[in-house]
Amino acid sequence: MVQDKKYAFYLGCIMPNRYPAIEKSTRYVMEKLGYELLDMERAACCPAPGVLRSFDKEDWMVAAARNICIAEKMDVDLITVCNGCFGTLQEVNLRLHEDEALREKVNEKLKLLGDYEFKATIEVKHVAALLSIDIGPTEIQEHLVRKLNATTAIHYGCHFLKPSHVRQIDSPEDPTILEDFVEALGIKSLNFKQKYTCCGAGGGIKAAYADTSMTILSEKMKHISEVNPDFILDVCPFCHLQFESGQDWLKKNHNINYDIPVFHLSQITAYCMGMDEKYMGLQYQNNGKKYELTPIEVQAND
Amino acid sequence: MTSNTKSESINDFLKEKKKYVDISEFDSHFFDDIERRSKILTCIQCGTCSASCESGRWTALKTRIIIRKLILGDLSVLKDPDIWLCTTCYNCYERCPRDVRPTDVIIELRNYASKLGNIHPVHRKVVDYLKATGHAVPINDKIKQMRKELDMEEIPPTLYKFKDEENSDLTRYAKELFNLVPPKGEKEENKDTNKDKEKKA
Amino acid sequence: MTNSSNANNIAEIDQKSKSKEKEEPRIGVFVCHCGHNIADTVDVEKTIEEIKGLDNVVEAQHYMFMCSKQGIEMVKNSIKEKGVNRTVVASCSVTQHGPTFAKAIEEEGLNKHLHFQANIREGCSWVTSKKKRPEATKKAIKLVSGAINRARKLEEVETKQIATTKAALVIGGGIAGLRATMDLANLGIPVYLVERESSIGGHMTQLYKTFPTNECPQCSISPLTNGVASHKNVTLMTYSTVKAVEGSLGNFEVKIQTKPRYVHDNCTSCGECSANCPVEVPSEWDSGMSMRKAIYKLYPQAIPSTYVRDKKVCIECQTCVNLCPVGAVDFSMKKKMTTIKVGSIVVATGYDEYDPSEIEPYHYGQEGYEDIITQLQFERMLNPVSLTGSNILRPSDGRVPKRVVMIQCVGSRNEQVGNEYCTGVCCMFGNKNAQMIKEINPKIDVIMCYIDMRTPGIYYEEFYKKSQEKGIKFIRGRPSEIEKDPITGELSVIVEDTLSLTPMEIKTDMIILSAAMVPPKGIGPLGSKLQILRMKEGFFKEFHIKMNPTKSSKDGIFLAGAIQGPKDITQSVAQAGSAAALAAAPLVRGYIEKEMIIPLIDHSNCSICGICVTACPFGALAINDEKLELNEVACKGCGLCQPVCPTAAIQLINTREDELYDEIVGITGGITNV
Amino acid sequence: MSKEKGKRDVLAFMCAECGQGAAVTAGVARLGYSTSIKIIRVKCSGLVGPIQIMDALKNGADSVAVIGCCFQACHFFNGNFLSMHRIKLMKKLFKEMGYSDQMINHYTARAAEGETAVGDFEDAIERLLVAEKEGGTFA
Ligand SMILES: Cc1cc2nc3c(=O)[nH]c(=O)nc-3n(C[C@H](O)[C@H](O)[C@H](O)COP(=O)(O)OP(=O)(O)OC[C@H]3O[C@@H](n4cnc5c(N)ncnc54)[C@H](O)[C@@H]3O)c2cc1C
Ligand SMILES: Cc1cc2nc3c(=O)[nH]c(=O)nc-3n(C[C@H](O)[C@H](O)[C@H](O)COP(=O)(O)OP(=O)(O)OC[C@H]3O[C@@H](n4cnc5c(N)ncnc54)[C@H](O)[C@@H]3O)c2cc1C
Ligand code: SF4
Ligand code: SF4
Ligand code: SF4
Ligand code: SF4
Ligand code: SF4
Ligand code: SF4
Ligand code: SF4
Ligand code: SF4
Repeated sequence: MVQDKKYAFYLGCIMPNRYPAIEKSTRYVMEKLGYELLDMERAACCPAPGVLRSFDKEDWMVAAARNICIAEKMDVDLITVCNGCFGTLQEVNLRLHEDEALREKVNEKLKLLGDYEFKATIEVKHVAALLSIDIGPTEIQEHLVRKLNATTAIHYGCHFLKPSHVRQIDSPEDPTILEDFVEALGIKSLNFKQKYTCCGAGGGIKAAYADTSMTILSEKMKHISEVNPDFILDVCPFCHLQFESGQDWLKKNHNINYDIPVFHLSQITAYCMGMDEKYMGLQYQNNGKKYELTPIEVQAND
Repeated sequence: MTSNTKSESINDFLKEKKKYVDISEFDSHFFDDIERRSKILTCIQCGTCSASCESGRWTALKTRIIIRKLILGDLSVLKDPDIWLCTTCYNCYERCPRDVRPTDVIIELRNYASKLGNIHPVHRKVVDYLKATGHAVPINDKIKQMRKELDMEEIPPTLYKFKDEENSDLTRYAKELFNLVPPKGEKEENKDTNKDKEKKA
Repeated sequence: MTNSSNANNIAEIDQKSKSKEKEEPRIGVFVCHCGHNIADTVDVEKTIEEIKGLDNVVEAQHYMFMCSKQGIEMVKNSIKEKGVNRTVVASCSVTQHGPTFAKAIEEEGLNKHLHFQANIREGCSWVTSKKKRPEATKKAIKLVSGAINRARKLEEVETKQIATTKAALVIGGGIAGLRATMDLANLGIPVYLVERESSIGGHMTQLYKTFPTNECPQCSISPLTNGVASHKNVTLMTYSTVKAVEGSLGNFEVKIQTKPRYVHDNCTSCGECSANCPVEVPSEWDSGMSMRKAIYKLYPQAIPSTYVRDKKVCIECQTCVNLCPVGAVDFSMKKKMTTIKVGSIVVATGYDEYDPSEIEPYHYGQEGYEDIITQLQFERMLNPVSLTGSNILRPSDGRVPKRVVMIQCVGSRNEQVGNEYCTGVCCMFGNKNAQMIKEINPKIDVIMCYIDMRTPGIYYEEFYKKSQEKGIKFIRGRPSEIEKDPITGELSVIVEDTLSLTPMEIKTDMIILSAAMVPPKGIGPLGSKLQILRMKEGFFKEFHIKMNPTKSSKDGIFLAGAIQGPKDITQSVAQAGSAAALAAAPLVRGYIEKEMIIPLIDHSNCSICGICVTACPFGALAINDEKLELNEVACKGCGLCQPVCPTAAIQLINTREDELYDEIVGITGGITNV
Repeated sequence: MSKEKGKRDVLAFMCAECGQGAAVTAGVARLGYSTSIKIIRVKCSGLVGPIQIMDALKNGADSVAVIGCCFQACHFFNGNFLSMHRIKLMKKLFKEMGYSDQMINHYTARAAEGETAVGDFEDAIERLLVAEKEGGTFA
């Protein structure tokens, strides 16, 4: 049995190395909710399900299994904050749980990387699923210090819900879990065109075919701007990066200034649970500098 | 080849012009294991995948066409840059009425293409980062500063932090994983690594 | 060497079960040369030598052509002269001359099942090279020894004549059920027609026009509905369902429950009650495209024309009771149960339209997507008495649409929803309704998104051509999603025109989904009451897809119309005629004949575990009053029940486990004499 | 302990419908096959139970093949399926008990195509050879 109320905190790449504020917020939220986050020493890239899986699926699987092994040794479930990491780790974990022959093969190669053996003992979780399903909109109310009077454009991203028969979290066509959750924080979720399409970052195209990636993002931004939200809300640092860098790109190359701030679900939740605004990292966002948070304080009910 | 007969030369000339595609040049067994995994042969060319594809709306990527070519055994798809335009968004995968799982097919194809050395230079760089730091997106000074300002550990406790240990995990990681086949130009090495791979398999 | 304890058990049972006629077996063995056919490869004389001395063998001979007159005489003589009571002929296959020798011994007064055929031609000489004569001979000896061992315990099997009840039941009053009813009734057979709804006619009466002639369906079906209702041989039981079925071919007993209509048959259909009833609800029959009252008739021409009160929505204001000029309304009516006896059953319970709300990207049935409807809803919209008065109007705001997009293959050809099959009818009704739009309002732009256009057969491709001529646009591609613009509220269909490799967003005012035909609700329980098998798609399974598509898995029960898989009206009617003919045959003849190749049950050993009951594919076994019972008529003698029984209590006659054991032993050469 | 070539006994239980039909067609077409094959005719492949299979093996048969109609074409609906599953299960048991699972096999055949039956026979013999090599036979 893995231990309760403790998680191995899987950082990945983009969150710690580009958006430390998301990491900070996640730690804050989890601690306030009474969870202990344990550091996963020597964890590496998940590795990314789009780009690195494309070169060698087997190595991709081995590298992912290595990360999971680190959490297995700690005897706790693993939690991630990124869709990409979740996509890789959850899928590999599931496949290695189900397929013994594959597990053997992977373990063979794992030996070359150090003292690692995949034992199939833990689960992989996404923080967004933990918040919106396990804790849920009702219970989170009890932990709120303030609500936020704001509107948002929610971006689920792809790998959080799809492939749905592997993830089994919510419908990929009409999901509602995040809408229900942010409503509990006082935030109104806006419906916009092509809401569930990809941000255009994944699959290695952001790196190699930036033009296409930016075109997809631009259409997305167009639809988002049509409903004029206060901010964009995502559950993945890579989408986060895409929305941020995409707006910069539009500004630089086409002189289009959307200036819509981007938040990860952890950041907003942490703020509503009382984290100091300065840790949200708004100050580092080109698009967020002008944004004023409009909190409504709530009575703490201990 | 200086001793070409006339008929040979005219054939060469006409072949370049290519009136018909000669289907016997295709290798319909090359993708047998893709077939095993995703049963592409049952695709009905309905276009649900290509209509679902956000990337395909802007580019020449048509999953449907890729699958069509695969069924015929047209290996040109391996050199086709289109297969690298998929964002792995899984829309097609979710909606295909025949359960073909086009996203998996594309990943599989990319694996094959990689084995032939068909990898974008930028992607090679990503792998270089990974091997040097354990991260596809490594940390930099600006972020270190940012982390300090946020009252966080300057360097997160990931592989990178332990890179200087003796016989470090990172060295082994870099040695064992993602050894890409070099680009076409470096033919000699290319062959060697291929052989290595074969031996391993 | 006691090899199988089980075999011993069985031997004991054997003793018990046939102690009545314990006659010593006297086996006559005859090996055929078949000219050179057998004798060139198998040493016939040697074979005879080897088996001659086996227990109970009182006659062993070989002959050039056993099937010749002389050969047959040899067999007959052995019975007459040597008292042979079991025969083994080692020659050709059982299909070729098995019956010849069976008939011969029958002529000598033996039961024909006491003959056993050993196949040493197709099974030995013809498949072995002449060079391998010794091996072939050895093999033949083994096969003949096995046959002798098997013959030793053969028992007589009787043939029974079973009288049939001259009456038939038809379940389902759609076009298929009506046709079958009419055909049976016209043959002079009394027919009970059981229909779940309050009136007959089924889906056909819901249609606006029927392809390929675009005729009025009401006009073509009403001679049948009226004809059935007034036929002297027909008992019409509407608002009724089958509750229990017992028996088998020739003699079924069926319990039928009839729901109360709360209106007696003396209703004159004047409509007074309905006109004044204060309760209005959407009409199910009109797929919600019109309203009906709490006391109502499905549609104006409905048969029977007696009104029905919907108890669930009625507020019991008594208006109808008071207004009815003939006092037909009666709230005290109760449901009633009728038991009928019939000889055969025709199942014609039709289909349901697939509910597309399962296909999430299409958003059918969701709030804000009212302008997405199904083809059946559209048929009802075109109905002259519908809410729109036969005009083509968007359900959301009643405006005339500028463009209508049809999506084909919704819920068909889709593994995700578990329906792999092509409905086969929707391409045609899609074309029909597209043409209807163009006929009613040629200004409306009609686009049909399809994967493949399936219009096979006479007049059908012509029908498709007619659509093309009317200017309907065809896009070859399956839409990936339907989207509603959150700001403008406009619907758009995302599709790739695969023929021109063009991804498209088609903005449209209205969308019609060509939903699949699926098995009707409640068909599972009906199937288990009838004890007939279903396909994985849920429809009732035909006996043989090519050779007997009309019979069900059970003798005496036949299938007609869309219940055996999606069909159009033409096909439904054709199958109904076939079902009626098959159902009538045993009733007209008056009896059925059956060889009793059935399992014998040793009740003292049966633990009533019921495993055999589930193994039997024909529903021939049942446990009643803590006793396993076999329906001899339903049993087809397949023996599937035999190997599953943990106590070997159920054994197929002449194929019992001890008999098989003997044959095995004979062949393997372990022991030849038991 | 394998027997001499050609002296093996492979008992083929064949259903009276497609199985038997295919065997007869093979004979009529004079398709040759090993004399090891000995056919026992049963009404349906689903009638052959573990007892018959074990009886055969215990009494000297080297291998057993149960041959029915093609799936979807069983004359008793699912007899062939039952049989296939039964044999799958028995194969598992055999393996667990340390015997080769190649001695018992389930096949289908088509009445009109004798080749299908002969193919089944040949496969059964091939598998028997494998079983003998593995050393997991009864003999
Ligand atoms: C939108 C649409 C348009 C179509 N247009 C055409 C067309 O133009 N031309 C054409 O040829 N075909 C058309 N068809 C097909 C046509 O509707 C069918 O072929 C035909 O109705 C099948 O008749 P049926 O008697 O088998 O079934 P049904 O018409 O479904 O009749 C079955 C009857 O059985 C009853 N029933 C069901 N279950 C039970 C039960 N358990 N107990 C008692 N009774 C029960 C039902 O109430 C019903 O009355 C169309 C189909 C659709 C969906
Ligand atoms: C290449 C091909 C492959 C097919 N494959 C399949 C398949 O796999 N599955 C399937 O379901 N269907 C298949 N079919 C269709 C199938 O052949 C027909 O559905 C079926 O044979 C029709 O049977 P029938 O009795 O109506 O006609 P026929 O088989 O044509 O029989 C008509 C008989 O009437 C005789 N006859 C004709 N005129 C006269 C006369 N004036 N007087 C007396 N006798 C006459 C003819 O000699 C013939 O014996 C196939 C058809 C073709 C062409
Ligand atoms: S960043 Fe985009 S592509 Fe990467 S995991 Fe998140 S949603 Fe998927
Ligand atoms: S959605 Fe599936 S069946 Fe349709 S074209 Fe794409 S891969 Fe083929
Ligand atoms: S997974 Fe790739 S191919 Fe499929 S829809 Fe998304 S981007 Fe297109
Ligand atoms: S119930 Fe009475 S009032 Fe109503 S239609 Fe019949 S006869 Fe008329
Ligand atoms: S009693 Fe019921 S059915 Fe009769 S008029 Fe009143 S509401 Fe209508
Ligand atoms: S008939 Fe046409 S619309 Fe219907 S399932 Fe078949 S192909 Fe699709
Ligand atoms: S022999 Fe077949 S039909 Fe008869 S009871 Fe047994 S399983 Fe049922
Ligand atoms: S399986 Fe055997 S013991 Fe069980 S009910 Fe049937 S006959 Fe009796």
